[in-house]
Amino acid sequence: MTLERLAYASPWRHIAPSAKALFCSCAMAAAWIAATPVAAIGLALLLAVITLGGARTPWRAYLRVLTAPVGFLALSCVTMLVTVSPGFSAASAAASTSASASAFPTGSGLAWRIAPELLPQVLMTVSRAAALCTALLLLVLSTPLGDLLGLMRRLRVPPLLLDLMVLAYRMQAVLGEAWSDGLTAQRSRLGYGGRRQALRSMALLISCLAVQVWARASALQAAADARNATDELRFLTPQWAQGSRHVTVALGSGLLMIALVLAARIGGAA
Amino acid sequence: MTPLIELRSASYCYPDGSQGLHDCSLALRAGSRNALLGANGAGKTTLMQHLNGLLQPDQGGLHWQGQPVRYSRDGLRRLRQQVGLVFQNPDRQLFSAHVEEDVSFGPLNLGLPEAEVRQRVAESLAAVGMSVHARSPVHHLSFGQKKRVCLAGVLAMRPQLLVLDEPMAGLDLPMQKDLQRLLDGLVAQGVTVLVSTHDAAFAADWADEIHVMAQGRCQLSRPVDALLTQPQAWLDVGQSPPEVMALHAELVRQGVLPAVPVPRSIERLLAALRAPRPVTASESVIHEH
Amino acid sequence: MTPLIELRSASYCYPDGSQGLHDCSLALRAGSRNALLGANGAGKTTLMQHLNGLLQPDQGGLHWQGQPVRYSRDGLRRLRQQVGLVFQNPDRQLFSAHVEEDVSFGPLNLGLPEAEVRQRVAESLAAVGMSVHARSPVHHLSFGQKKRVCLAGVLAMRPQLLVLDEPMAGLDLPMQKDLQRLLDGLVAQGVTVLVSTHDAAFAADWADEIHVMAQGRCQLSRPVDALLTQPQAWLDVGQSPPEVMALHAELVRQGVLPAVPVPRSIERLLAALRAPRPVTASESVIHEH
Amino acid sequence: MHIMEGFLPFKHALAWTVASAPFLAIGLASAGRRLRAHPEHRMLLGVSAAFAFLLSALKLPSVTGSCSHPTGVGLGALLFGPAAMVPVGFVVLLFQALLLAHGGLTTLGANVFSMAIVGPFVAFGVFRLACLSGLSRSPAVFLAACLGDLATYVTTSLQLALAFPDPVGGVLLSFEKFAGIFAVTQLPLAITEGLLTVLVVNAMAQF
Repeated sequence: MTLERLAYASPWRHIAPSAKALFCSCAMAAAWIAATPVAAIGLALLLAVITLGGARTPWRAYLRVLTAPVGFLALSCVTMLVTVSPGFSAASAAASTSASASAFPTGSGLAWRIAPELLPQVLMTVSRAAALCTALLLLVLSTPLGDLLGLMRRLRVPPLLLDLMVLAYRMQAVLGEAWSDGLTAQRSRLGYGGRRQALRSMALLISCLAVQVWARASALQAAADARNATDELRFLTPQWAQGSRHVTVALGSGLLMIALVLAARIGGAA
Repeated sequence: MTPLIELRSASYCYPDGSQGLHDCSLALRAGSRNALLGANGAGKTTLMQHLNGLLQPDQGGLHWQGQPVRYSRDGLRRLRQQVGLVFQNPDRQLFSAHVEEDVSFGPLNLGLPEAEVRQRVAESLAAVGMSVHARSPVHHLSFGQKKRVCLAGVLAMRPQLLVLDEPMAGLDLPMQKDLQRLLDGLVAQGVTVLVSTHDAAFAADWADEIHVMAQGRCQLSRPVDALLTQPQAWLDVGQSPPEVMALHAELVRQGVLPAVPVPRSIERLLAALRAPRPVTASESVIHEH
Repeated sequence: MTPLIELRSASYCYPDGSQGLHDCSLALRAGSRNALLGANGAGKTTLMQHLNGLLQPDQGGLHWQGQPVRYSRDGLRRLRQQVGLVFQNPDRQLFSAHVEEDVSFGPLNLGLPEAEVRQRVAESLAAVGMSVHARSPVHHLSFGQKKRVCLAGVLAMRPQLLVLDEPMAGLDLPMQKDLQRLLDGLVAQGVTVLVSTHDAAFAADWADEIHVMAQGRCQLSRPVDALLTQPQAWLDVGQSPPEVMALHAELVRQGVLPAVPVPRSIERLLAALRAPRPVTASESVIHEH
Repeated sequence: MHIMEGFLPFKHALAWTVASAPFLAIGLASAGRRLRAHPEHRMLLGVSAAFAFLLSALKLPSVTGSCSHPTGVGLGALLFGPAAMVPVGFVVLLFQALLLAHGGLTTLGANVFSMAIVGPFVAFGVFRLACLSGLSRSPAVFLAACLGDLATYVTTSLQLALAFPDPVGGVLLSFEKFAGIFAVTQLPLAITEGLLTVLVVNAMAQF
């Protein structure tokens, strides 16, 4: 749960979640508007700098968080860049349009090849994904999920869904602790010596926790009843100091960011 | 005087068939400190859940200030507003993301206006010394801190009777002392407190009245002062009496300490030993009475 | 004499950055009874997990009978076979449906033949007095019974060093006495035992050697006999000394009890008080020495 | 396997969100009806979601490196039913995005469709079919978990193929490429998850 820890440690944790969510929404809109890889990459870099400089995420941790998305991007890009050569000469590659695609099934000399003509599309996809991804990371690295739940309550997310999320948020921590304690106990009794043992130990632990789900749910119900629970779980929505000022600043800078990207797009088209 | 709450010959059988309570009676005086002793499985938790209306006795009944409790929605609502119940394991009763939110759960269920709820949350967090953690996520807290949050969540409902299941379990000595001071403060404000415990020494030291459970039944309910000189009463209900009793009796026999006052803890016995005593004079005076 | 196990200037930092151990050293004599005292968060559990190889020190090292422990698969396997670790919360370490199955987990992982496993399971269940519950479902057991099953699961691996984290927590007095007897039986068979506890009185009464942790470091390791007359040594490491010490000192000062032997518990002090004493004669002899 | 934040084109992200929404609404409505009859199921659903999240974030021992994780859809569908799995799966995927940076918000709709709708329904359907055809519990559970997992990854590959058709071979070839490259990790993972789910269900039957 690295993200959580970083978010709680961030000095921006004390900024109203609505402000941060608004700014990141603007950043996401800007990412969709960006028309060129350069604009999108520029946006991604800007968001990364804001995350590192403003939200004070340590850069090593930031890189570590980025490894999974980067891995996905690399794998998918390779997949997209590889295509078949339909057995024609290099001339067909230049005219690789939907017209030549329809000709594919008849080709007999099938061979895999790298398609440099796809590079622009792949670059755009990668840079836009980078921009959207850094926008999301800015939000989650400065705003713990618990605060986002408070925001969702204000945004009138369906109460049942909200209850589900509140309970899941708290209980994933409790179950996670039970899980790691159980894992430690099994390791101390040599439960993970080999692959077969590991699978067996893990299955035992999962089933043990699955059985606990019901007991934990009824204990929580009793605890809620003891505090006069009604049909819906009710909690106070936290108040944030200077909330409206933060929202104004976030909205202003978010709109500015959109305007810049929009200007670049119009300028590029002209 | 009418007791604040009274369970009268209650019997309760769990759905799986095991007997929870068997003809169990218990009465608590308003404003008193009560300790509930008993071995594991004696029915302490079952009894406590009856006091809050979480369990309804199959036979017998519960009376609040002399009036029978109704197990209707309204009746339960009123009972649970008066009787706060703190469970043993905090991970089984805290379900909200942040401390503040969890504490607000009870007062909001009482239908209080938001401003009032905010004030109560702040007050009860201050009372348990957790104000600085108001915005912390529950899962970042230590065990002892979680226990305090549980307590705050109940205090925010301003109950007249506070029932705590094994509140000292898992706390180290300084934390236990803190909690004890906190409970004493509540009693000073007129709250009645019932605490279940394994620890006879703590019970003798802290409580005004001791109740001993065995086999689903409250076998003994007596003021501590009366119990401090009767080791047999403890043994009769399967409890070993606190060590201070035998020690004091022996020191009285050897003429080292006077027979009264009976010290309630080793600490107080030691204080009595250290106090400068006008030895035989005062003793003889007492004996003459 | 080479200690059975020795942790040498070990430091350990948790992945979240909090310091677990800080230049911590600890040595245990083969066949001894050891108590590990310390407040919550002092690093007791972290230390115990190092002894079993669950955590590997960032600096410093662990030595078994003088040989450095290797953290390879084989090295860990050998270490964990020798060092049995019983955790505090039984619900977090029992994961099979039935008692017998859970106890067989360790021996099966050792790769023992089935007949041997069966025999060991039967033996260790008998040792903890749970033979009649061999086929019982784990979740029907009481807290105390679950704790015993945990212990049986570790005993079935026949460790030479048994490490127990807060084994007395949550047990009532008779169960604590049972467990204490059981541990004494193991020590009599040559097993070395280390028990972490909050309870200084229990440590003084039971252990041969007391180790006190504070701030991730073992601040004090000394035989109980040496500590019983030095309240300052306890206070220096932030522990309140067991009450029996002050009580005994006071009774010695008043001439009620001789200075030696120093009783290790209130119970023994009481026995000393009750014993017929040839008072001044023996005392003067001792003082002359 | 989730599609990362921002990888899908806008129209596709929107379309998959629109496609998933009614399932979520129906799932919530059916859960709501159940809660009116059994209010105590609210806690059960919440704890189940937490458990499903835990399963989805697990690292399987020594499969293809530690980054691979099982979906848990098979076990979830068998334990709680496929309808309940839609809101539960939604919460799990949202938490994965916000707590672990797996998946994302713009791709949430697409990921919900593959992991919280297709996967559980296939797993549940396969289990029913296998039971009807007289298979005993263990093989039925294995097939359900394994095929539920595979269905999820096939759906994801299809989603990627629709978004990025191959210039020569179109959607079909693109699907083959994506499915082929992910099969390297997903096939052993699906088999492992199938085995694990069988062990778990058998262990649970003992309780």
